[in-house]
Amino acid sequence: MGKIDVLNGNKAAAWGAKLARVSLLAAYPITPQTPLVEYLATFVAEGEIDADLVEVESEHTALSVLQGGVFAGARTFTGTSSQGLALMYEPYIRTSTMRLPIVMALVTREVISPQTVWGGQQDAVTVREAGWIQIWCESNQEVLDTVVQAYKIAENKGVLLPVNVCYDGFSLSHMAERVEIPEQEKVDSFLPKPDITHVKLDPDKPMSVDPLTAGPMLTEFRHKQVTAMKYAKEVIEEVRQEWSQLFGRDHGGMVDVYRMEDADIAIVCMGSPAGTARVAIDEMRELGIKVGMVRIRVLRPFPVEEMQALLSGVKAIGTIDRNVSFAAGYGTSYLELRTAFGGKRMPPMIDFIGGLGGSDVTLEQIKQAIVITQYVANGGEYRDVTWFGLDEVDVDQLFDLEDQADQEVKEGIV
Amino acid sequence: MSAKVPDKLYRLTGDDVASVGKGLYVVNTGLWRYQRPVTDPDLCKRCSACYMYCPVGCKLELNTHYDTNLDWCKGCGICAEVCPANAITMYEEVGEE
Amino acid sequence: MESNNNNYSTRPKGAKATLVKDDSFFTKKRFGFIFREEKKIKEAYYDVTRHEDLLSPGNSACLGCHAELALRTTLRILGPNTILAIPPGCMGGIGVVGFQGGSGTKIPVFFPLLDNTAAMLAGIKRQYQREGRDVNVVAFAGDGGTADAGFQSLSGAAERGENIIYICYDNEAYMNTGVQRSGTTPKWSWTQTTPVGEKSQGKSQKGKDMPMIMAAHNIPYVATANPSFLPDYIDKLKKAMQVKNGMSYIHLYSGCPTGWKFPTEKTIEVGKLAVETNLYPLWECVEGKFRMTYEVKKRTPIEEYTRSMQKYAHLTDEEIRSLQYSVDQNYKRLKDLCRIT
Amino acid sequence: MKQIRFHGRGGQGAVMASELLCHALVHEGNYGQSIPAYGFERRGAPLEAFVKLDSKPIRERTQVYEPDGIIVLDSALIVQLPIFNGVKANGFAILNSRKKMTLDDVPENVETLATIDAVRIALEVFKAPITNTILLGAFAQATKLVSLQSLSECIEINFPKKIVEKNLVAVARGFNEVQVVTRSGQLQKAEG
Repeated sequence: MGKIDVLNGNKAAAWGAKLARVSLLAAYPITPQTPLVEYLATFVAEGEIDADLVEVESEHTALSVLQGGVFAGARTFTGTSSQGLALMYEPYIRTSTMRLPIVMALVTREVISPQTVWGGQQDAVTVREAGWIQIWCESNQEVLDTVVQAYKIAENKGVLLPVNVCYDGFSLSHMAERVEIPEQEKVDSFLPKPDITHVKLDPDKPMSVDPLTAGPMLTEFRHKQVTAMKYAKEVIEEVRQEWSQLFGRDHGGMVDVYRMEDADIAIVCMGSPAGTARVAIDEMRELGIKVGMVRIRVLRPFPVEEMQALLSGVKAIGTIDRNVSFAAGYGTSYLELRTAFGGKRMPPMIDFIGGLGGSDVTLEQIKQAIVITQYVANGGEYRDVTWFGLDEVDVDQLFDLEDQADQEVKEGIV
Repeated sequence: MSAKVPDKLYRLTGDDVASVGKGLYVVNTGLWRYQRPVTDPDLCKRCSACYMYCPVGCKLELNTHYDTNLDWCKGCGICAEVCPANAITMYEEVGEE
Repeated sequence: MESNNNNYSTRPKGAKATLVKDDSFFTKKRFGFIFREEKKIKEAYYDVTRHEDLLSPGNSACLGCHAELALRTTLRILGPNTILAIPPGCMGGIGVVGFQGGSGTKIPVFFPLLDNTAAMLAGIKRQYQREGRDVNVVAFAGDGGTADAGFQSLSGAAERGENIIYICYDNEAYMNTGVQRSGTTPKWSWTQTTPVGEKSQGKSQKGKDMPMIMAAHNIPYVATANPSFLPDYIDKLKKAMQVKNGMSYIHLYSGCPTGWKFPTEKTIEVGKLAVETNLYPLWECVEGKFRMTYEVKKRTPIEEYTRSMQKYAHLTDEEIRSLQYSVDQNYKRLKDLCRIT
Repeated sequence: MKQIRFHGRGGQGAVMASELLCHALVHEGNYGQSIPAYGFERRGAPLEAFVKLDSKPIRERTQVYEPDGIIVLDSALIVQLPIFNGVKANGFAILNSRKKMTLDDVPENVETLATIDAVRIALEVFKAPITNTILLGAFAQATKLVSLQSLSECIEINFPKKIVEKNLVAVARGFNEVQVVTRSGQLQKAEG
């Protein structure tokens, strides 16, 4: 049994890095990631992490310093948000093409404009084609555990890809809750020392890194990258098993499933709203709606097979997104799910967009989403995408209210 | 956990997972030359100026004088210019040996 | 020392001499300074030949490239215990990092991004320091990767005291992409993006004084150098290698026959003129103390320099006078700095 | 689940108090969530923080809209802000006030009213108006949702060494000196 403490998301991430025994840190403060930098600096100052902390002048440099460190064999950690991620974009892409197993906390936030510092998931979903593995957390315990797991996934010789541990800005980053901190010795037995040799700048064994590489070779490297991404799914599942055996905690693998065994309808979401969705599901089940949840834990690689297996049989799907995709005006999980089914027969699906710019995805909103999804499952027509706070959501019209059960469900929403 | 066996044959990149260079990449720059330096061993004072200032690094120190490795010499003419003894003359390449 | 090679250079049958000396500027031979420096050059020769040439013998640098000369010399002084960063620019473009699975050098070398060279080197150096290994961690970057896009990361690394050697070869424009203006392009230079025309006399702003800016970062060692003055440069490189308490920065003049438009065999001479006209004085700043490392006895008029290349061919007498004034002012300021520090 | 809203000013330690309360709850084997309101709070600006507490894990990831009670660190805020907004029926209010307040001064949904002159105590203990731990002591006395012992132990674990002792005094004085009244008519004396 580890130590029980109360940690906010940022501190949980810092603890994860400490337990992973990182040797090189570089980060630039940005809301809502800032406390993470302070916690790391404090850990280093007090000798609790034996690492170099490079106080960089930008996020671009933060990630670049880490890349250099990996070239010399270091295990590295950083974190950022929003505009910081945008500034980091140039080295960010390269981290995955150079196959550098860097782990980075991505404290998700809106991107400007409009000028904002508040939560949202737009920053992370925007970079989902940059070749990083993206793991999304629901609780601070999951943040801590996932940072450690991420190194095991990233440094696997068949993967060698960078990992973003995404957790919602403020909703998790600034919210403190009970977290169990695993013992260092146990983590050490789980996570061996890094052994990164595929790109190594060492005068004893010279090689050049990233020489000019034209079409035919580049095609092979790109294919290897995609293969590694696919293989990561297996590794994520293995790491999940190993973690749960060692530490007795299971946050899910590619997806995290809640009450889906007998579900008629499914809510699909990502990040912190999933926690609220659990409460909503419990309450709506009390009222007779058989609803379950599939939480997208890993957005990249996308859990295509898992989604098909879990969702083909339900009568309707409601996705809840704290982000938008400009492809067709839906949220990202809606769009990704459509792609996952790839034109195969799939249940009717509707999307709900909310929680932008730091607003909550409230319990009421999720309950509304469940009722509307149930309505669609029953053959009802409803708009494809509902923007909470923008679209009028009138659940009254969904009920004819002759039925006692209907009456109860309606009252259950508000 | 071991590395995944690739499902394609990677003819050009083999086992490398990222673009790296092993072994020397050499451009056949001897072909670039339209003029070549010729050193007069009698005039050469072995001061090494041509050796030092040759951008291509293709000068050779011999017992008698500094000569040029024509495999790489691009024929810029710097050696002829810097030679304080006027021992190097540039001649046009006329395409015969 | 290289072994004997059978492919000695002999005069092809019937070939005529190509560089015939006469009195016109472009062909006149004026290398008296090599006589004066003969002894120093021989000493430098022994320094240089201590290590083999670590750069691939064949790369795609233009004929008469000052920077290729500088890089070859640099690596032979630094030796094999070196990690080299070559950001995008001429040296990257010619294949120093390599091409299609081959390396352009015999030491570890890599492409950083144009704008993160100093940052990546900092990461490498920090990790090796942790492991207790002393490795030369060196950037050889162009003016774009140094003074423009790369400046933020360079400035940050200098301020943090990263123990790296940063060498900027300044050919005064983006040469790899075909001669576009950069932050160090001097006033009145022709480039593709500062063309000369009815309403333009080339670049209308002065270039930024990169070595002075780096000296203002209070790093332990800053120097200007010029591959035409190799003994001086080699000296400075050795000093830079000794620095263990922060960054060393060397700003290298780098003549470009292609972009500045002068004959390829004149590279060394153009570089020499830059120093002899006081346009590009050779100095160093050690822990804040400025010192001239090459005293010009009698400065050559700037006109000789501007006339030596096409990029200044359009200058009027008035503009040359104004240029002369600013050269003299800069030189005076530098001398004053040497005196007061 | 119980939900609590803190009202304070930037620099008064409302966020610290909410985290300490959370620590104490977890210390007792319960679950807690501490949520600072997210904005640009600078020193002196009014701000809110929230605590949720339960005997089972708290999965909800939202702010608090209808608290079971409020804790107000700064007496001026009582008149400056609509601090009772959203407070549930049978709620509680733990107020820092020099003025003796009665149930007539607060809305009807406040069942339990606790007042304490925390500034006077703070000036005696800290020589500065730091009221957060005093109010937590008062909260423990008035609601019994957390024990004084847990609060004290968590102060020892989590606070920097040099301020532990004074805060232990402060939390105990809050616990002992608070005046608690309830709608059911009883005046509860501090138990001492």
